[in-house]
Amino acid sequence: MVSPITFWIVAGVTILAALAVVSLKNLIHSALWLVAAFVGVAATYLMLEAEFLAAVQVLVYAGAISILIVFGVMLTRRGDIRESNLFTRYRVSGGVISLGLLVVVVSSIMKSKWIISREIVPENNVGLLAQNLLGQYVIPFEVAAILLLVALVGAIIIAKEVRD
Amino acid sequence: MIQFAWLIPVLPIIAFAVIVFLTRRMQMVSALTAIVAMAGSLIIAIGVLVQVFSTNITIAEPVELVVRWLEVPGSLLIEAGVLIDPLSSVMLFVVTSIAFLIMIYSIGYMKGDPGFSVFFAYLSLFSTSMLGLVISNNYFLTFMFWELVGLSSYLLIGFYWNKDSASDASKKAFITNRVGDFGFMLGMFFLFLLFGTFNFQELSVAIPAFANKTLLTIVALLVFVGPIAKSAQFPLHVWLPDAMEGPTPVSALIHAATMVAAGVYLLARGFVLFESAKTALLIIAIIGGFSAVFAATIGLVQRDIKRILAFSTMSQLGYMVMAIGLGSITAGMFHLTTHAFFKALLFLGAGSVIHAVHTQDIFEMGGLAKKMKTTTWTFLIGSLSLAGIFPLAGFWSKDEILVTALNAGEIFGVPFLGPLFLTLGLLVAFMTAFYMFRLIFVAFFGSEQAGQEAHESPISMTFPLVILAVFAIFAGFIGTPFTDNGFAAWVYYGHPHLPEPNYFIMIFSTIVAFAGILFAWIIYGKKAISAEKLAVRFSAIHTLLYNKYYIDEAYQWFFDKVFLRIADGCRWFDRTIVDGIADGFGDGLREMGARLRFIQTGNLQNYALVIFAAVVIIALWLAVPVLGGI
Amino acid sequence: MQLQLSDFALMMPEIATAVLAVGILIVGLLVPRNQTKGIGFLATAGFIGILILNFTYLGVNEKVLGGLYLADPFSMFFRFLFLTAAVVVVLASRDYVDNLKRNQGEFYGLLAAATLGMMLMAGAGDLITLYIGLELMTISFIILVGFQKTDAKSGEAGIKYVILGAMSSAVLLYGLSLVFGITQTTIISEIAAQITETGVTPLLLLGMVFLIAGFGFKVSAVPFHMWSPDIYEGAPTPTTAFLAVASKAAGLAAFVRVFMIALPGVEPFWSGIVIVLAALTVVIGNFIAIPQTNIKRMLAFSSIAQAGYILFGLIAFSSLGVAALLFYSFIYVFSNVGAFGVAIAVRNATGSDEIKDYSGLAQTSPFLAAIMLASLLSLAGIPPFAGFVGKFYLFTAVIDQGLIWLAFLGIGMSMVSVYYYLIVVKAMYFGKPKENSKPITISGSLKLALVLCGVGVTFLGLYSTPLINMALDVAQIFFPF
Amino acid sequence: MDGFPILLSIVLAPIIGALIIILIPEKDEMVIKITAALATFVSLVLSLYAFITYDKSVGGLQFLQDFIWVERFGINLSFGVDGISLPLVLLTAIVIFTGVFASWDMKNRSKEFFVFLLVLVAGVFGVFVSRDLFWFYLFFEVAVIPMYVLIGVWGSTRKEYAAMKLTIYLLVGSAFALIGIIALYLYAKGQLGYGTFDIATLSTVNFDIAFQKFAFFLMMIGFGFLVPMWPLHTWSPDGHVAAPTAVSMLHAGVLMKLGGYGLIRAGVFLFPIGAKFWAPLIAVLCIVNVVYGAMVAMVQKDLKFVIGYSSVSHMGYVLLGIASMNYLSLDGAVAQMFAHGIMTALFFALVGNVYHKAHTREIAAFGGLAHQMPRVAAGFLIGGLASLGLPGLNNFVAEALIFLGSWRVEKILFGFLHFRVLSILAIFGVVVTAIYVLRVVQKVFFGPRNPKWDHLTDAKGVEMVPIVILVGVLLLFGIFPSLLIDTINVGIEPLVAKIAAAVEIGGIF
Amino acid sequence: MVGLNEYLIFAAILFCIGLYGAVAKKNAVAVLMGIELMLNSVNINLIAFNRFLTPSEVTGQVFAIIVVVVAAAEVAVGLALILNIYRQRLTTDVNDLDWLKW
Repeated sequence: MVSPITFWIVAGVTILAALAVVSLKNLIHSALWLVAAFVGVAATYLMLEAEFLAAVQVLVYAGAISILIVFGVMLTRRGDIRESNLFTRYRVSGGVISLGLLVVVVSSIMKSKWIISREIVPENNVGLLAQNLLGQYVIPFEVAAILLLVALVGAIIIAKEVRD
Repeated sequence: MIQFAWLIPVLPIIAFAVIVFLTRRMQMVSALTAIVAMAGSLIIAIGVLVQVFSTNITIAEPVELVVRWLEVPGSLLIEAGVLIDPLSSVMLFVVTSIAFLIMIYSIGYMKGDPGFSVFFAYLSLFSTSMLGLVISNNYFLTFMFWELVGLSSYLLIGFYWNKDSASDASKKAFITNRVGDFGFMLGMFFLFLLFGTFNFQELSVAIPAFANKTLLTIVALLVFVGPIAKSAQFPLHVWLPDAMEGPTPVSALIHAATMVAAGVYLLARGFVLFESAKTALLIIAIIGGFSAVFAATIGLVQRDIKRILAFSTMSQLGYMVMAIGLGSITAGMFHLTTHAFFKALLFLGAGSVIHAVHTQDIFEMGGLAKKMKTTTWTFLIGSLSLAGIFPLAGFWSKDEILVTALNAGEIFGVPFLGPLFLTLGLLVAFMTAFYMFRLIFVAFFGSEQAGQEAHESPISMTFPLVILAVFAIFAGFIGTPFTDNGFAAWVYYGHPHLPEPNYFIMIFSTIVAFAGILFAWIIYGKKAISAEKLAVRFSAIHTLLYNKYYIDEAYQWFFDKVFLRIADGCRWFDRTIVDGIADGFGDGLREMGARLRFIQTGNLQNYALVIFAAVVIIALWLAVPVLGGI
Repeated sequence: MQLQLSDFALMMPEIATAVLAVGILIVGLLVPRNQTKGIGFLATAGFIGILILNFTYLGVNEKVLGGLYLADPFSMFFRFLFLTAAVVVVLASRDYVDNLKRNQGEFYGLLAAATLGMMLMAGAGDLITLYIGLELMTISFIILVGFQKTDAKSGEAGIKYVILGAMSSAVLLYGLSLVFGITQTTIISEIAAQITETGVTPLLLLGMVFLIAGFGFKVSAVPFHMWSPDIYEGAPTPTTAFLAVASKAAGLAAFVRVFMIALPGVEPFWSGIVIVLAALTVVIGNFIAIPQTNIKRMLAFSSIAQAGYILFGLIAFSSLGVAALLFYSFIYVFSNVGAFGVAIAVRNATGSDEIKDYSGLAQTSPFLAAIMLASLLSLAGIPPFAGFVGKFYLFTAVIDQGLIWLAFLGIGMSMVSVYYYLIVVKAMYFGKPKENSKPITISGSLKLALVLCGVGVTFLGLYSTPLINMALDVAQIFFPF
Repeated sequence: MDGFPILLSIVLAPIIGALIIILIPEKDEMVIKITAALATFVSLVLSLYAFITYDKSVGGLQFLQDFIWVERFGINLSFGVDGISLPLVLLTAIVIFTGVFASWDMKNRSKEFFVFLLVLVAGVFGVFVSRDLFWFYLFFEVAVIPMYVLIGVWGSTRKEYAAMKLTIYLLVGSAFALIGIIALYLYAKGQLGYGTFDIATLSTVNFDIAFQKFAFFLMMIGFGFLVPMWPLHTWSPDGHVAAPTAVSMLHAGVLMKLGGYGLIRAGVFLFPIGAKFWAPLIAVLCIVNVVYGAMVAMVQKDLKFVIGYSSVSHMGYVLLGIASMNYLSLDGAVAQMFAHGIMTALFFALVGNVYHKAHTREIAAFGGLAHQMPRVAAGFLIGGLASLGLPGLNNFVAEALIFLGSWRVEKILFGFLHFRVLSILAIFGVVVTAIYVLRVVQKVFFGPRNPKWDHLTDAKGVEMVPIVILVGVLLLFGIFPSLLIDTINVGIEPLVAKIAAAVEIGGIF
Repeated sequence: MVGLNEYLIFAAILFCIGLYGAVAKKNAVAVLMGIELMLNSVNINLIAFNRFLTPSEVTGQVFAIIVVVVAAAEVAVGLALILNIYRQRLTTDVNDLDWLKW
């Protein structure tokens, strides 16, 4: 099990990174901090002994998604990049509602009691995952493939420039 | 013949249908159809009359012929039935005979009118209604025909409907009668409620046994509202003078001889009810007496020949009503019979005059006696009969009413009533004689008017005059105090009261009548006293009388200023309040929609906020009872 | 646990649809641009074939992979619904697709993919399958909504849908994760048993609230409905039609499945919330529809209101209620596609979606006006059209639960809805056609779709027996006693 | 004709007619009209046949037909008529048949017109012949929407407003009835163990008092909208005025009767105790209808508004008959529905004729019209006389029965208001009716010839068909009322037995 | 000792921060970033539950993988749409997207 200090450091950094994402005015900075937050999440997965997920996280999110986002930022750049990520008029009301939600969720969590399993994580975690994905959960897995295909086709259709 | 009695009202309606659907374009055929049908009814009526008097049919033991007309099991049975007794058979004879004569008269009078055929159709319709009213054996059927005579009257008064005055008058007549029918209907319903039947015979058994006299009085008075309107008694008399807008034969038949007498007939027919409620009877007598005087005073100053006769009719009807109110259907019905003949005669005479001079104002006539001999003589006979001059028909019947009036004190147990009603009667007799002879002196014997080309009417018009004059002279002999087994022995309530000759009244009433004639002669014949000066001298009274006590104006005011305003208020309320609330509700909903649409701001973050706010709110809502607060 | 050959047999409709979707995408790439007519026929034929295939599953009640996937009457009924909707929408979109310059194959392929997603939602036996089905459907729809690239409204609708859709799926997902955590299973039928064991905890209720929000978003229940008017208005009309009927029905299928099977234990908690949501939905939807001038936007608000009515069936929490819900969802396909189909035709002819441009339609194109009339009356719940019978069953179900006030509210709001539907009728029948306006010509397949819808709403209105019997049978699986 | 589905054919004939008309090209107007006339003629003949061959000695529901429909809900498509519905079926058939002829001059979009008209009438027929409450309700609503289109397209005078108002009012009313029907169904299901909408079966269920009060209230409001009961009535004058001739005829002549019929069938018959509880309220409101309706009619300026408000007034009598709840009054109520239907159809046919030619209905604009249109005048006069309850015409019998029935009620409302006072006011309504009817007749038809209207031609040829038939019916049943009343008696008898058996409870007041 | 609740709270905080970003930022790309944070927090939830409650199974992880796939797809489509709208209106400000309203 992970020591509390590690957890708090990882969690603290991740939260700070996330806060930076939403508070900075420069979209590029936000995007970079987002990568940091994703890495923090990957670290959390590691603490939870989900190594494969951590790898996926880094690869897909920190890699692919971040690149996509930067890509998007580049494409949509207009005006001053330093003023590219401003707040809307929901700055306060959005905050209140987010905080309210947080209070509700956290207070519910605090009232929960869990029967923590004493079992340990099996050695062949990744193998088990593979078996599950291609066995019991083959339907979602296959559908996910179709979903990606659809998303791909869709992204192409929509993003492709119309030349008439 | 009695088994064919039902044909009496049916024949005219067949004539009506034939004229309306087939012969409308053939005027003479239409007239003949109507007259032949009427003649058939007359013959049957005579046959019935003869049979009734030759066999032992009395009012207490009549003959009834019925068929089922409308039935609601266990609740209601209304029969279409005929009731033949001396009362109805006499009335049938009177109606059929006068209707027959008036139809003949109308051939001449209506000649050339575009509505000739329709006129005869209407007359036939009227005859059916009137005869049905007379012959029916229950209140319900009577009521139906009662309304139908109202309809015929409406149609005939409004015969010249392109004249506004005529259509106004017809409407007024119908509506006034409707008010009366309203009361009649209530009374009739009460009878049904109390006794479960409309049948005259069954009621005549049941009513005397009924204990609650107060209730009976109310019922009787309600029923009496019908006759008040139909027989033009105060205060529902306003329609009758206006009804003179109709063609003169109509005035003669409907508004003098028969229909207006229906009220009196109903009082006689339903007498058991009134007899059982003495208070009601007294009120009837008072209204009758009052109307008699009231109408007579108005008649004194009118200028229109038909209006004078109309007020005279009203006055005489008051006489009859008073007689019945004083407990004598014999007197009432007797006067009804004689009055029918001589008043029809007078109206037809008036019609003959109008036909000749084309005016109705008696002061525009004059010297007609020389040009229209038959008319003058018959008119004179009628007037004398009406004035009650011995030995004409009117004398005997009026005499019987006065005798009844004298005995009024005994009936009600109030001694002074006798002299009171007698005085009323004599006063009316005086005024009657006065205004009739005022008419005669002015119209027939006055100075000739320049440029008037009056000449005698055709034979079809004078023939009925002569026949009616004969009746006006001799009809009274069936009921003189010296006649055995006469009218009083046939038409009576309870036991026959054969009248004793009362010479005091005979003489006194004759004196009063002659006084009236003399007075009229002094003013209008000899012109010893100037009528104009009198009118100026008593201008207030004269104006009041000439304007019929302003009762029409009062009603008109009530209708225009109260009734229509209420109606207008209702309309306003309906459109503004009732509809306004409904429309306002609809508008409110629409308005709400128009405002609510702005929650859809188009901003997606706003939408997202709403979603999450809702989540928080729902969670808090659940948290309150479940978590005991967060 | 492995997939058996027999499991394939049980999932043939889904597999066929997946094949159809991918196949159309491929064919679309291969076929030259000017010979794309065949793709429409292929899609139609494919959907009809699968529809027929689906009928062979009548009465089948089997589990696949130990309950991860269910081939039961409920999923069969919804497949029937989705495929019917797909067939009529494909037919109705003919005129729209013909006007597209490119990507015609992709349109049909995405339609098929969305259908596949819906089928998975209806048939899902576990939360993961349910979620992936939902996302497949959502993403397909996002693309379909933003399909009209040259139309700024379509693009805007696409962005709104993708962002709000992702947020709602995040909410749903959070709820699913909580439910999974509390019960340690994703299999829907096992969740209920777990809940009876552990009892109701605050976190479970919170999860339930998140699920309500997530599903409420899909069925567009107030206040999670905000997206739908904008998206309905902006999206190409055939997409809107499919979105309104099928996506809503799929959300409903998942909603019913999860709440009836997994969460009956917390029914006392969610029923109150759903009652309030349903009431709000009916009221708000109908009210805001009144002032609308754009027919698609009006129909969007009307379809929000319809969702409220459908939720009545869930509230009733009885086999009658579920049957009524199923019945209403089904006839709603015909009512709505009929209305949207006419909107497609009018849009193609006049380029406008404004109600005032329907003026005189009854004189220029009496057929279109008649179909519109029947569809709108069915939506309003006026006999002899099917909407009436549907509402009748729904109200019966809620009154049976003693919720008479809710029935009153529902009927009262139906009257409000009559008002705004009649505004369209007024334009079509009372209005004068514009000068020299010609009868609108429509393709044979759109005509066929409209005839199907017209016949559907009329026939099911007069003779609802087969469908309601089927729905009652399906409802048995929730209330077997 | 044993086994021939008479009632089904009565309902289907107009629908088939409508379907045929859809197939006829719009330009063949004459063919369309003849088809419509034939379709309604079939219904008329069958209705007459049913009316004549109905076995009064057996009574009850006859010409039964049953088709199982939604078995699991207990919905059956079942037809049958008894003494209450049979006259109303006949009424509908007469009014629509004459209505088709009254719209013979329809030129504008006549194809659609007749399609909607026939659908409308099929709905009305369906209501009267249904024995199943579900179909009863369904048919009723079928009748509403065609009305909207018919008024909105072919109407006049604020037609769009009136059409919308009418539709919404009728639907709101029916909403109450629908809730009532569903509640009734569920209650009965609880008692019987199975669901059914069959009225006869439902009438055997013992509804407890609280439920009866509740359910009858719903029915009262629901059908009260249709009748229309004050203050739910404002749709009807507006609707009458705006509607084209045939629709006015059908609307005032038949559609309003659905309310009275429903109140009797689904109200009094099923919930006698509830009816007793609410009857005083109905009684008070119906008097408002009668007197207030007549008063408002008095000051109207538009001919059709007069008739519209007169309908409000006259339907008050129907309500009075129902509120009085005895044999005579209920008999009268049904008879009045029939009589008023015929009478008001006649009125609207005539007004339509005048309006079509003169293009105005303003009373003040007319005068002396009988010169130019004597037949119309005669017809109008007869209608007016029927309206004011003249003996010899059908309405008199009906009104008399209602009055006689209500007169018998010995109830005291509010602790001081005797029921008979209401009867007296109702009877007084007849006087007011006479006033406004005769005023209108006089103002429009009597008086000197007005050369302005010399171009108007009298009714002739096809136009005479409605006038002759309707006047004939008024006279026939007016002179021989037992032809009608005997049939109604048979229908009312079980109803009265039911009322008599119901527990006596205090009324609302 | 770090328990399950700590992980859950951590995830909840992350979720709310993501939410705040999604509702309070003008730039559509930033909004997408916020959504990604929300989805990530769900994954933490799933994996934490998996780890603490049923360590011998991998259901939670399977779920998380699916979520990752979906997130990727959503971002791809979302960015394509943003690109499209940028071409038309030259803006990525979500507040400007209000042609469809009322």
